[in-house]
Amino acid sequence: MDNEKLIAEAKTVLLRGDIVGIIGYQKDSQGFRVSPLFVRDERDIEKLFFSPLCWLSLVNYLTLEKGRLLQKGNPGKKAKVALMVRGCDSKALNQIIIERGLSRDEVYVFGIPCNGVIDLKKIEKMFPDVQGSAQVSENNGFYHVRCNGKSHEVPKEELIADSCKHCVSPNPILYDVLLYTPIVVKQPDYRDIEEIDNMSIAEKWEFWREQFSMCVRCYACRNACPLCYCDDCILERLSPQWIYRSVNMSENLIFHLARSFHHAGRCAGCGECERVCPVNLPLMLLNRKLEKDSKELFHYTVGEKAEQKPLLATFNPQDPDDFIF
Amino acid sequence: MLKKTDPEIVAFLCNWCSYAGADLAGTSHFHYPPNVKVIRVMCTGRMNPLLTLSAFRHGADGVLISGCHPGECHYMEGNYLARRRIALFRKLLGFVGINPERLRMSWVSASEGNKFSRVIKEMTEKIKQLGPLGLEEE
Amino acid sequence: MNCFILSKNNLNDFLAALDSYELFVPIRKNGITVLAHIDDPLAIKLDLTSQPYLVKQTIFPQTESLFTFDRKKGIKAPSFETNHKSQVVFGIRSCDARGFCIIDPVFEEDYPDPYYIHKRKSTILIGLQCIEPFTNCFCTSVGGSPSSTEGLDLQFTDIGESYFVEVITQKGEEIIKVTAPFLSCPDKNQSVKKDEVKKDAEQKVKRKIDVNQLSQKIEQIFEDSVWSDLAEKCISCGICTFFCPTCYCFDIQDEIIRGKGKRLRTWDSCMYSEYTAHASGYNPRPTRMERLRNRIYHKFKQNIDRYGVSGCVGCGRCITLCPSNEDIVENIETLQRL
Amino acid sequence: MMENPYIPHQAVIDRIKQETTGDRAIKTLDVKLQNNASDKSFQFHPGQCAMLGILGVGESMISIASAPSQNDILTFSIMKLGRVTSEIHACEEGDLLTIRGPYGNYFPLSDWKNKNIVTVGGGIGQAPLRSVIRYVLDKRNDYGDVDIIYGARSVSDLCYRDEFEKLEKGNKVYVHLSIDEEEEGWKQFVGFVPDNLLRIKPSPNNTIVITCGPPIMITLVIKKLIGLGFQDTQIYTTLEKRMKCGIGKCGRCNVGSLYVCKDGPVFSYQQLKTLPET
Repeated sequence: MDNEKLIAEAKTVLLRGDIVGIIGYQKDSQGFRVSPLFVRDERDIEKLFFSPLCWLSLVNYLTLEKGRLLQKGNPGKKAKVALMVRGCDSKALNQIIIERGLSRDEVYVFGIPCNGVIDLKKIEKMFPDVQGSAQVSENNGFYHVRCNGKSHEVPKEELIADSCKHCVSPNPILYDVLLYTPIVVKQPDYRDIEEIDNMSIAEKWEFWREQFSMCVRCYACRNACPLCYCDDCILERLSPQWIYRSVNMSENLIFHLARSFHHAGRCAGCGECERVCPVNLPLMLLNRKLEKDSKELFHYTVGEKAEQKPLLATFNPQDPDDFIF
Repeated sequence: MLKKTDPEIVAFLCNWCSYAGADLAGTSHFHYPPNVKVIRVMCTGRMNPLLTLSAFRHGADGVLISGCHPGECHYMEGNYLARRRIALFRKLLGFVGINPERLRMSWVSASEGNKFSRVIKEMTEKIKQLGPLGLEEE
Repeated sequence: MNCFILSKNNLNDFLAALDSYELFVPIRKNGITVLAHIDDPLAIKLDLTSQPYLVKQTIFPQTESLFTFDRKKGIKAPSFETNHKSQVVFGIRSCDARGFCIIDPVFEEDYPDPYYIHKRKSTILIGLQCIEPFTNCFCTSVGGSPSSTEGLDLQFTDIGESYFVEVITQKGEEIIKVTAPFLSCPDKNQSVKKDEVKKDAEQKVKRKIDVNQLSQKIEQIFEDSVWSDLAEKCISCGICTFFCPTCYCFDIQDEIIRGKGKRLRTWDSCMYSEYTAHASGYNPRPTRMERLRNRIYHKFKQNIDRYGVSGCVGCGRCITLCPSNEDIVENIETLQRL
Repeated sequence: MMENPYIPHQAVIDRIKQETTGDRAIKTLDVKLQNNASDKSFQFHPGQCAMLGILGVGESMISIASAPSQNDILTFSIMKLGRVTSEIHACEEGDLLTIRGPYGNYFPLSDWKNKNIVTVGGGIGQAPLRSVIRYVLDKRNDYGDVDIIYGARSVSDLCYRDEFEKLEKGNKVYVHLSIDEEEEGWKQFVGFVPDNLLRIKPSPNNTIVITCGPPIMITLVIKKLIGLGFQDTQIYTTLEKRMKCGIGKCGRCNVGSLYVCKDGPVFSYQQLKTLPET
């Protein structure tokens, strides 16, 4: 993907006058790392870029600190922020708009069809000692990696982030300008979920026990999630206190069940929770389980339509009732 | 007195139907096992999954959520919303290895004292089979 | 200093001989290296290639009961006098051992903290010389080194077929006594080899920060707008603090499950807004800017003012694990440029 | 064996007085240490604080509002705000609290002998000042005039009203109360505390001013005092932060490199000026 169109569009947008800044990606000076970039004037525009290394969602930054970014530098005026949005991000953004967390006219969206991004942990393991900045591009199922003055061709499935393997929405569902060409959509694949569904109750318990016993409750999964934008998280409240602060299997289990259930019918599938987890918990399994069952039980798919009532704020008189006495 | 091995069930009953149904069960002397602790809520529609999880964490082996029959909710549709939420939440519980049978729902009207006692009996039997959940341990 | 040689083939036997101690060793789990409390060293696959995470857990547990209580019967304080087994923590890196030395004075001064001090005293730390420092390591800039033995009781260095074992403290001697059958005396070559490995490792630490006059700098630019820029990426999670060997901040909360009450302390993070929020709703550090600034201030100014030493050991974990790429090395560079 | 600083004493609530009502009601509690805590273990000075708590709920750092001479009774004025203070408000006389302390530094009252003392308080901030005033009255001959400047939002938000009336009788104690907005029957000053201070214009001559209240009030009071000719060393305040351990370990109450729980809460303006984030 070339960045020329992105930079040209960014320049146009910045000239409009109603946009306080652009949130985009920039390549770090070290290795494969990519950081969010906050462009406020022309000086930084050339740093904007997109590549398969852009493995973080920027939607989060719209709602951090009650959307400070939106107010910044433009007090009192109705401000707009422009941001780069991949397919999954657009679903998250759409959901926030549906929930009235943001208004559509507060954002200007650079839509980016995305073929999946690279898992930083995987690529850093494959190329551990990179000096300076490394580049990656994608071509025909291979990643073309340039680092330490050498080029490497790596099959895509070796490096792609796990959450992207299941992606069914590579193309943005809302945007103001679409950069790059749309991508052919895959069929959903829930084999990973079915594998766990097929375990016995005891096996599932053992599997998750192992996982949750590792959690240190750093709350990165929550903070990185674009849809966790409450000012005051119910899981941290002291009165009433739903979850104790102590870190043990039971509290961790409850934390993760409550967290994932709050995203039932909302989760955009971006995989941020899993990406940021320092102890590598497979958190997307929980989210995808809910996604799969929402489809099966209620024929509900997040982001299917732009205006859609939230899953758990609606019902159908024919909803399943096999668990009711 | 409950023995330590007896299952404990927390029943969240809606104010308008099931709580009255439970009351009727009591005044009509319909017997049901003493394993249930009743918590009255205004409507099953207010049942946040955190209430269920809290009950489990504090030692419940099973949770029953009981409200008005479909179409009879005092708030029109609270029980429908609860049903959808609980249906999905049970799937999540099962997925992490908590038997979904530990979370059940029932429709019990104010006149169904008999049904309430039957529900508690059945639920207690089932939970007895499943054994303790053990989430009050660390 | 006493030195020994332990053949790699004998490592598991060496560990098995420590059965009178609670033993913690590095294992691989979920793609990361963590310390596991094990009973049978012969049945465990050690992971000695990577720096273990969360080493501070062994002495400063994430969740620790201060006392138990019963609302009717009152408080039951723990006893530190009982014959608890001492613990051995094997395979940690210099940065983590040094981390304990940096937080020691916090728990020792004024009101000595019996929980920490007791565990610290009864823990023997066996280090494993860092051979391949990680991309984000910068220990040599903050007074440390991959070969530092500060805080360690024994230091192991991989010299090929065997480990070169240096005895650092009296506590280390204790271990030597029970493991003597597996140890032999080093020859000249082995000693030379060990020195080479150490020197080599020190040179492999690539990243550097300039701490010269840093604490004065931080004070001077405390009100500068640069902090807002630095904090812009931060998502306010607790990773940098939880995985930091010298972050010790904690919360105290009461928990009651089925009538059994505990007053617990748990790790807390200055990156959470709730950390400083008053009950009145007022918060002296309401945004990420104040919180990030406080974290850097604590490490590079407050710790020096209070204890005369930088509060950062340069392990680089906060950089490696940060979800949004906050990079303390880059941040310090930016500050120093002002 | 080293002492365990986290183990609290138990104390019984001896008397409860409702000072103010409403959302942020204030109650003044007299608590009596239980027998196992001897008087010796709780020697304190005005300005110090204690960790009050309820088992199963938690702890909260509260200023001691009584004078050290008051033997085995400690007084605390507590505003109902968070989880712990709400639970304390729900307590009745005879209920048990946990208590740790005393913590922090204190007003250097022995250095202030023969000086005039002015206290400037707002709302619940009067609590530590009450301790100072009582201490000074206990040693009445050691100190000069005492001016008490105190204000709250409304008449019903004023603490210790009955006490002020008694204090004023002779003794060279002068009380200047204020409320923020006009109310029927209120004959004293209407306006904010810093404005009342300007009206009274205490003389900087041989005088120490102690101020405590909301952060914004403290800032303005100090500004006005400087305007009146007070030196930085004549102005003292006490700071408030969220606290958990009270003993300088849990990390959260730092201002600059100092901990408010241990190195504070009392700071002279001279010190305060050098600290960031204040």
